[in-house]
Amino acid sequence: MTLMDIVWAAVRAAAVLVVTLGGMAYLTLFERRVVGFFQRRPGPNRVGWQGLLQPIADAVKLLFKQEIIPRNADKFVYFLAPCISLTAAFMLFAVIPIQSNFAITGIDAQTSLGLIEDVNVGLIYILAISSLGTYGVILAGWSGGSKYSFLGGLRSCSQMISYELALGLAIIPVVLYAGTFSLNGIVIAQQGFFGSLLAKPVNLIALIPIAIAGVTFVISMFAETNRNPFDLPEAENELVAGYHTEYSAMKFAMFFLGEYVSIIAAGALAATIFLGGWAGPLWFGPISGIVWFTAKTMFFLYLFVWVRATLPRFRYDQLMKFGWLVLLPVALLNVILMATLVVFGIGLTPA
Amino acid sequence: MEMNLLDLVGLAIAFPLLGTLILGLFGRFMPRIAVSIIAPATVGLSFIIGLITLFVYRTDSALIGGQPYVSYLFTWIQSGDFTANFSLLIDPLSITMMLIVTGVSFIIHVYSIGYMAHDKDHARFFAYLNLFVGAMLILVLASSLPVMFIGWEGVGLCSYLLIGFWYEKASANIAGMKAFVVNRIGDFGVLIAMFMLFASENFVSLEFLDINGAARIFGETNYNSPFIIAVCLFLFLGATGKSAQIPLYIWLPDAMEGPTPVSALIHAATMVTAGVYMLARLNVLFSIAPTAMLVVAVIGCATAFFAATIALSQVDIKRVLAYSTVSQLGYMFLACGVGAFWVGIFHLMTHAFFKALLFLGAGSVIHGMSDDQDIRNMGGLAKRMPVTYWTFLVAALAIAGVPFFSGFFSKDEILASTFWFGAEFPSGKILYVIALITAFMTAFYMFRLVIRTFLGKPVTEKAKKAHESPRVMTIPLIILAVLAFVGGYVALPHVISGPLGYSNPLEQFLKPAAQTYQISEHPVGEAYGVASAEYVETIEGVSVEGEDVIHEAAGHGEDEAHHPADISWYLILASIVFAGLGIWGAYLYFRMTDWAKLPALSRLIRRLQIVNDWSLKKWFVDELYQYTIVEPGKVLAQISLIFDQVVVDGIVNGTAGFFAFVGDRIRRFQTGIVREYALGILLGAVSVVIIVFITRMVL
Amino acid sequence: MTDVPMFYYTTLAALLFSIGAVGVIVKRNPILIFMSIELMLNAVNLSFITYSRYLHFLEGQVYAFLLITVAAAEVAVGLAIIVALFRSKREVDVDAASLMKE
Amino acid sequence: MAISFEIVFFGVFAGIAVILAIMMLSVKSPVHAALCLVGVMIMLAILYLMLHAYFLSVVQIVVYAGAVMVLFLFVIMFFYSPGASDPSRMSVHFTHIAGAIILAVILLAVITGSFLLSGNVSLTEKPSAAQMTDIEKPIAETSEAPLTEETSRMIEKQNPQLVGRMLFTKYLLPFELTSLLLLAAMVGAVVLARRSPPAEAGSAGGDGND
Repeated sequence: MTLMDIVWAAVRAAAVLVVTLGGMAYLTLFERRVVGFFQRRPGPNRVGWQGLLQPIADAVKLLFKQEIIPRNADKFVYFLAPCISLTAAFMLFAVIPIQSNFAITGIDAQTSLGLIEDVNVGLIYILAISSLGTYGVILAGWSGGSKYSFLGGLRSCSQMISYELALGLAIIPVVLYAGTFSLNGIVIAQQGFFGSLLAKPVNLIALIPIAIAGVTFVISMFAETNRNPFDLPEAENELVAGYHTEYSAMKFAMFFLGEYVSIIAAGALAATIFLGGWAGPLWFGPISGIVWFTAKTMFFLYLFVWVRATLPRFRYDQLMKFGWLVLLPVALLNVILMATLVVFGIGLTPA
Repeated sequence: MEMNLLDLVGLAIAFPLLGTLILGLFGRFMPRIAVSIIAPATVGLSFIIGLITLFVYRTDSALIGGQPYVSYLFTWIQSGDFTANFSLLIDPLSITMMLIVTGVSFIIHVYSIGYMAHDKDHARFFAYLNLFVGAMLILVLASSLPVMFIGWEGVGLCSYLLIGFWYEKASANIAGMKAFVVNRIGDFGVLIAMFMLFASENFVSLEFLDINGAARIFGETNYNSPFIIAVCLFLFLGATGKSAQIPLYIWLPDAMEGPTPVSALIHAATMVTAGVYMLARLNVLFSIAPTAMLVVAVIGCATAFFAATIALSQVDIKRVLAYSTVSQLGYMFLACGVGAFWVGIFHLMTHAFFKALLFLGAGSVIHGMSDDQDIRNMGGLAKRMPVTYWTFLVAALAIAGVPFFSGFFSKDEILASTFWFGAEFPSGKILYVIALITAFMTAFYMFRLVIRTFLGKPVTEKAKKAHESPRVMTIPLIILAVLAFVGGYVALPHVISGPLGYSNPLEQFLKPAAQTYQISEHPVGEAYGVASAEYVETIEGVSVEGEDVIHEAAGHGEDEAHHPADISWYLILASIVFAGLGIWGAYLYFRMTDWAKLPALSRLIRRLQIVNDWSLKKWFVDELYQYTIVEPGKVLAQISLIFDQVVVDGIVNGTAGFFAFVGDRIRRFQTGIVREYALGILLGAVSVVIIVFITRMVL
Repeated sequence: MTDVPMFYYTTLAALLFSIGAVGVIVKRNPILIFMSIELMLNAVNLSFITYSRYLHFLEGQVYAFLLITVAAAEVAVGLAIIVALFRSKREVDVDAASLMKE
Repeated sequence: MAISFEIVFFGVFAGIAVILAIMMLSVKSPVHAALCLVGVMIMLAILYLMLHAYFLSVVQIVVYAGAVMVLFLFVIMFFYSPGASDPSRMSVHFTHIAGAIILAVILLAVITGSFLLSGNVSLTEKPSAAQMTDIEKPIAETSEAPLTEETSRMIEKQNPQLVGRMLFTKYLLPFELTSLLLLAAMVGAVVLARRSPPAEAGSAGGDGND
């Protein structure tokens, strides 16, 4: 490891940060416009052309808003919580591959976009970081010193922990299929799927558990990111505003940021794991990977907004029952199904 | 292993023990008649097996080559290189003893049916009695010292159980304990001797045949060595305990507390003969220790004399007989001590007959007198109990040594052996003189007893109402009377049998097993400082003929054939005269009350009365023991008690107190505070690691 | 590529372990004691993994994995006990829970 | 030669870990203490990465930071509101702390000493055959040349597979026993932490326990 490595890694990280922040900002606009479209209203269209400067205006507004810190808050934790939320969301990007030959550093021909080299633990890393995201929620809920926010935090936290299990299990069939935890490896494995289908048509069966896993994964991701229809922590009619009730101004913005960053990350992950990530049927130069990846991610982001606009919120007990009694068993059986297929030689056997 | 008919002998032990088991476990639920059949039947079967054994052994000598036969039963102890087999030795000596034991015991069993007819515990009694016989058979049939010791202890246990049979009687309990304790002292001697033999390199095993065989070789180089003398004296200590010799005779007279058949069994056939038997069994061992033999002879002679003096004045019919037993046993030891082992066994046999007869007769008298045992209350019983009287008279004549009765032959043989012993060893003549005086006293006290009991006029109402015993008791008396009369004819003196052309069958039979072995370089005479030309000749003659380095030179018995016949006749005459004098003296004593009217005599009688009193008090030996041994023992026990309470208990309680104190202190560490426990764990772990370091560095 | 000496890692493990041990002894709050124990366990894990790396001994990682699992089980039960303790005593102090003393 | 970045990184992370560990014992609020511990664990996870134990590093975060410490925080947050500090903290006597620190120093000396005595292995030394892992052996046997950096990197990339293979072959029994232990602990925790006897729970309704 040389100084150059570190500098390049920092540069990469910064690039990702900038791109993601920008993307996140415009995701808010995107969401509001799409939801408005669903609800047959224009949405924000006054600031800039078609409201394109709206996110900047929001940011400025949030930055200059008065900060209100509750008197009996635990200040250190109170400040820490939004940081954790945002950091954890950003850290997800560390292992998501954007290009097959992501040549920014010029050192590793094949590398993921992130600090961690592609060492075959990418998926578990995702799980680890998303479990760290829990801290932001629970600490935010507690540190405000308010019962409402604490309850919201507890709810949100237990919801995240519950759905983390289903999330983890949903990934397993893909890992079984690809034979690696590496996200890049998974993408490559998916590239070879159609080729293996020609040689072995029976491999088509493997799509069944993979599809189930995809659905489970996406549902879990909805819950993990506290998105509709699982946005219980923010059920205004019950809990005022959930775990960030006591937050305002920039710190609230950070939660907001964190949520949207994690939505983007979730979309990117789903695109990588189930839709082939940077791989695509057409190759048009060095940027084709980024294009394909962005397109697939956008699809999932649209899905997020779409669902939010159409589905009502779950009741809390329904949410828990669904997580533990439906999603988890389905994911578990799915793992068994995939494992059986792998044992019988169906699917892509890793090299 | 090939079975031999002689292996049947194990059954002889098994039957009485089986009887014990049956009677002991189920006896109390059985009808009286069943008990009365089972108990004698088991002993009777043993006796039959004894007869078979004798027959097989005599006729089938080709099979076993006339050698002792060892019947292996099982391995008893197997520990390291030490092995103790439970096996039985069959040779003339054990067969003779077995027949005596089972025969007399059988008769006593039968007699007991009548005697114990009214006792509520008769099943228990017969169980003990059977156990007694079984133990005695183990004792006499054992092929090794450890196995013999089982029987040795067994009879000791049974004597305790039987003497204390009427456990409601305090005196019976005390007598039982006395017998047991005194016996234990003797047992200690046997054990020590056994350990010494085991520890010695020269004695490879504790089998009798091996001991005797090893003794022959050992005697070659270590004739009369201190080791052998010590072993023999320890063994003899055991013998004095079992066979009631000085100084351990005191339990036997007290053993009269038991039922009379028990007295008969202990005194006549079993238990007390164990010591004599052991000496005869280990004859070679004793033969190579002449000093020990001399001690045996002197003790035997002294006991014979001493007990006879006590018997002179006793008024309890059974006590007279008890001291007479002690006295007669003394004779037997005298015989063994002078080297005439077979004579000792011979006297043992005749004594078994007439002493059993005497005790059973006495039992019959006591039965007839309604349990009164004082001869001063009797008199004139001859008319009321004729069978008892006549049989008792036969026994009295036998023990007194009247010619043609069995006791005469055996006692005469002892006296003759002692005389010839004295002939070689001048100061040994004292033994002969004392033995002769004892013979006189024997005749005296026996006839004093007969006269006071059966003759004259009844003194009390009880004596007048006395009645003859039932047939189950009188028939054994008659059988024993016949035996007491003819028992001596199996071994007539050479002076008589020689001219008759009639060899001495018992001696011939016993000779291989019980005779004096002599070492070629050390004839008996030399050991006593007398070199007999005759001996040397004999020995040399044998050594030419024999092939062994060790020569089985002629014992005293065989020597007697070479003794001049006239001296032998004189000896016989002497014993007859002393017996006759004793009987006459008894008659005079009986008439003394008439003469007491003469003043000169009355003064003499009064002076004699002191002696009589001393004799009646048994020379205050019990008192002597009381003050010299028992009382100091009690003081010692008191000291031990204080020691135990102060020091031993102090140590124990102190230890407990110490730990209670330490525990109380340590308890304070058990605060219940988890953190402090954690600290303890941590400190422990750290010290373990440090200790490991230090050891690593040091090593 | 210069490697970090193994001694650095082991010293770090020892340091963390010692700090954890101090926590166990000094703290009276069972939760903090528990956390100190977790710290000690982590220190042990670190030494396992250090050895695994430097001795080319993959078992070290396996042990560490098992240790983490066992620690998780331990925490579940331990925290349940603490909750139960709190319910019965209304305060969280291990010294108050010295029932064994009597 | 200049200090390598690895040593710098080690120094930074280890230093943070130690500081956080000490803070864990010194901060007032239990929640802060728990957060310090989380920090220590994350630092350790990074150190695991430096030790090429990638799988363990991630497991450390998933299990310890993601599950165990969240559970701790749950419990702590039930007991302490934000402003509160550990009430039992004040009553700890100074001498106890001093004694404990002395003990800690001794312990540190002992452990470090034992580590030193048991030898220091440098990574630049090539492993002997006995030291090689099962995966390295065949590679070392087939190729004459010593393990190149690239092959060892390749092997390291297989880390989760290697650990997994070992867990499911050689250490299957301990692994299964651990799962059994987890089950037992789960049942035990549920039983211990249950609010009250079932009779009362029935009246409280089902939603109370969610």
